[in-house]
Amino acid sequence: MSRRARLMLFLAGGGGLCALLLLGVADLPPFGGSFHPYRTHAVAAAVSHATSNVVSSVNFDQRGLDTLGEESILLASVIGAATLLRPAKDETERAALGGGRTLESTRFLGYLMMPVTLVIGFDVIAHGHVTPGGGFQGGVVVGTGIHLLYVAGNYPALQRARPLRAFEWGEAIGAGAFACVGLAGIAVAGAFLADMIPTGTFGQLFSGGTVPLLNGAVGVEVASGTAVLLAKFLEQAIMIRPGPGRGRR
Amino acid sequence: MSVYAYVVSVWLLLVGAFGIVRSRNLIHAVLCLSVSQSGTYVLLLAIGYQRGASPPVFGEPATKPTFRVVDPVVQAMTLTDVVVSATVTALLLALAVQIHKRNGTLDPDELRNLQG
Amino acid sequence: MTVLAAIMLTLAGLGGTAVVLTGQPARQALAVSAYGLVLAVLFMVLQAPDVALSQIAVGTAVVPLMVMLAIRKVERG
Amino acid sequence: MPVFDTGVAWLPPVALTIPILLSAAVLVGYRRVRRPVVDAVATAGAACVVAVTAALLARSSEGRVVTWSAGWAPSHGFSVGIVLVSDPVGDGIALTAAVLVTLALVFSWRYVESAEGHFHTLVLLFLAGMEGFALTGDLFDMFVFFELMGAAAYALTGMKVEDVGSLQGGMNFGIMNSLGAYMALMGVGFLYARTGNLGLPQLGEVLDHQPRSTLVVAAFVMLMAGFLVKGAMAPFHFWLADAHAVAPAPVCVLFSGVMVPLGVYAAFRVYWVVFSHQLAPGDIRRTFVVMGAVTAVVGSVMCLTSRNFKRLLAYSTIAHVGLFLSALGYLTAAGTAGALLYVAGHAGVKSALFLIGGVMLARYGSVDEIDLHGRGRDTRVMKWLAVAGGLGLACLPPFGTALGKAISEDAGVSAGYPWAPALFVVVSALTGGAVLRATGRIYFGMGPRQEGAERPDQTSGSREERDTRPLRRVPVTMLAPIVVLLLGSLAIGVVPGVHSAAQRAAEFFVDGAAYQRQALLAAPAHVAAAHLPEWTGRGLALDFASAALAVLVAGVGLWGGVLHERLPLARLRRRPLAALRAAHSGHVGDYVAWLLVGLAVLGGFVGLPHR
Repeated sequence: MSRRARLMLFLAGGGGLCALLLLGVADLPPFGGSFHPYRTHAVAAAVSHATSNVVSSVNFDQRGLDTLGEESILLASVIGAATLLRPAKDETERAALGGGRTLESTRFLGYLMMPVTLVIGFDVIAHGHVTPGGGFQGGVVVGTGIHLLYVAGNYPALQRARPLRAFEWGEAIGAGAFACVGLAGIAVAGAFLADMIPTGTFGQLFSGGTVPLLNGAVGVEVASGTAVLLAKFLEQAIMIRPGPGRGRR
Repeated sequence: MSVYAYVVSVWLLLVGAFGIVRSRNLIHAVLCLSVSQSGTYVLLLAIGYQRGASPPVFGEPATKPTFRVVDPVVQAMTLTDVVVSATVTALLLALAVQIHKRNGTLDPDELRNLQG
Repeated sequence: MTVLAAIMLTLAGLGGTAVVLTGQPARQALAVSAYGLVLAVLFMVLQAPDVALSQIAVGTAVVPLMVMLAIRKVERG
Repeated sequence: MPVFDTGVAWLPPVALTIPILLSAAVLVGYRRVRRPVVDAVATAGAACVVAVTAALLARSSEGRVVTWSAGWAPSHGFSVGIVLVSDPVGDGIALTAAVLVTLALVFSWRYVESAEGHFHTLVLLFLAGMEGFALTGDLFDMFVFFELMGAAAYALTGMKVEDVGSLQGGMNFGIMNSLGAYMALMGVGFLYARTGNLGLPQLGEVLDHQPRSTLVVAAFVMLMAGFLVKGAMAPFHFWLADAHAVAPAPVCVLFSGVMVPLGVYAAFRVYWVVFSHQLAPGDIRRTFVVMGAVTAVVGSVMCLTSRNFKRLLAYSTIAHVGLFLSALGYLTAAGTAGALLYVAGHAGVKSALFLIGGVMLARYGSVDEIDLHGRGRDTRVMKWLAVAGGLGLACLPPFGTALGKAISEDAGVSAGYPWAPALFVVVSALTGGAVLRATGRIYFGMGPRQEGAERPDQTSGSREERDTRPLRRVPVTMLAPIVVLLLGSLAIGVVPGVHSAAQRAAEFFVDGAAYQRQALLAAPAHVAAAHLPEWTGRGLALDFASAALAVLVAGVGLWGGVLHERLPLARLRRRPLAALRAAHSGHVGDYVAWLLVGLAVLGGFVGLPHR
């Protein structure tokens, strides 16, 4: 199809769909209104299980199954991307060059920022059930923070600080732990992913029953997954070149 | 104003699709896909918004729970959605990198491996 | 509050359009990052700090980083 | 308030957790153990899921099994949790998925060699996605598991990173499915805003008591975008041929056998439970019957004109999905029962054929019918298995496909579509005939040898990367799954009781109100008695007719070259054919444009009469 024909086809279809959607959204409850039946029940449920971040309560307790699926998506995507970014049969990995070309100030910034970022990340994970944030947000920060070593220009140090296999395990163990807590719920409380341990006091660090556990599992998985993902893209951009020889499998 | 947020979300969905249709670069197409998806974030959060309500997080130490908070359920859904977006984008970018390696181009108009 | 929401919604609409209209690969990572930031602010305005946090982490850092690396790989081989 | 559930309510979550747990285990261990151990663990895991879903199916045929995840059963008429509702149709699909994954993994023992542990991880996560999608009764949960299937599937499609087609196929698949999924999520948002609920039974209950509105029409159309892109309805089907033709053969088995039918399943599941009171049945019937017929015709024509064996099979999947869509679209229990039997029979036959294609690629390094002329003559078993597969696809009794087709035809006639039998016969004859033609050429050396002049506008499959080292002989682990699949398809037509079970399952499926009552109020299920006859004289006659026609089609394809050039008819139809083929361009921008056109048309069909 020519570009022009494609565009015309798009405009015809898009116009029709747009009309339907606009007619549809005109029927939606007005923006900012107070019709939120699920909200009321979800807040009550979160309070009853002493989880002061209601979003975390929905994510890990009330609708924990969604999050199990979500973590599986993450696992599948990271493993999928890692598989796709493996060196092909006709490519070789060349050794990475260390340092040398980075500005001293940038390097200093990288070294300084990394521990700070990691601490922030862990804090966001640990308080996920009481304050905004959680395993996902903190995990991404941690997984990205490790890569500040690259900003610091120290790729070899990054490779040492980032044992890829360990991260692959971390990812698998995080996902597996989530699933295991779910199964334990069946054994202990008769329902999958049931909140089966004492819920603690509302608003304290130790509260929310299984929520912090699942939150932690997600944190481990996401941090490892992000690290693997960025590592694979870095590897492609820096190390893998077309060339003779056998690729690493 | 009462439907403006929804109209923006519809706009984002369609403009992203438009971007894919006229894209000359698959990396760009993948980003357009994520723009389409951001329409769903805007829609979901707009649905859950309530004027004058506070975030559904009571903090540490906790403030007194109230029902006058914005809808936490759509926020949980959007969180899942953000994760999905990031991971699918990563996957598709990986595919794009490999496609470029094998074809020397990312222009869909020039990729001719799957016709008929 | 409503005015702020309206402004951020408009910015989000424009930002998404900008990403779509950015043709040159070199600018795409930047456009995505900026758009991610606009969305994060919008989410704050809509009282969704959890979502805003993950949007900042993902939308302004990880995804643009991956895009940058992918583009670098594609351009330099 | 977790309550101790007696009975089998724990089975559905376990069915979807086993593969997740095992995929994690494979990922941790695969570098430390030898390959056969990984194979054994993954296959055993899938076999466990077979056992769990079979147990579930045995239970749910007496009444739906309702599970409230995390124990959040409704209190004061509202639940904040996710409900899993497994009825015989959902369980049947879950079981089919588990069986196909098990067989695909057995086939892969000696087949897939690159990306070792990662392949198993991805296949298991794919299985988890299918189980979750089939068993859940929650709309947002459906979106999550839809995406899980997707993420694993895109990666599996593009796994052969040396193959240009495979990468582009994965990309097209990924963009189309994701876009469809995001549109579906918008539909979920619309319904949530309207009702404040996400569970299917709750949504249905609320909507049943609300006046009709355009918002609900828009929500329905957006949901269909997700489900019917996956279900490959024309004009959303383009990605399918790209992805199926290039993915490793065992993965194609899962795509064609169960993932695509799952999309159709979801479309009708939400229709029956959520929308059946809001949308006029007449409009829905017309929409699906027409679109199904168009899909079936497009698929079978493209199938007939393909020379790439795997792409040919992919197009035949599109054609058959069109038939399933029509049969379900009659909106009767009989049509649904016919579709169920047809889907099950088709899963066996089509999967076997894809595996035969995989063996072909492994042995000869090509799947191009013209290229491989006579190459398979020395095989002793494989050629007859291919013939059996072709005849099964053409609905030769007593294959399950034939039984499903006969019942669907009758249902079509009683729903007021006297042309339905003609459509079913022609489509199954064309697709079966195409397979028989390719089989005749490749395995029996029939027809004149053509010099392999490749046309630029066609994907021949002669350059596809192998999945494995060239094989000298076919190992038993590759042969056995093919035989089992074909026997399974036969069993569906032959074993007494399957037919009446399908009818009962269909009665459950089309009773949305009972679904709501049983999920929300724990009302006992009403099990309907089977009343449709099994094999009828007319059904058998039409089945034999389609099989005979298929042989004729194959014969014309093999020897009719001369005839083909002389007939004025052939010249007449060349131009539309070229246009149809040009539409299947492999260009993702085209596909997105078609998606929007399709949705606009769908919106017109469903929404206009209603306004």
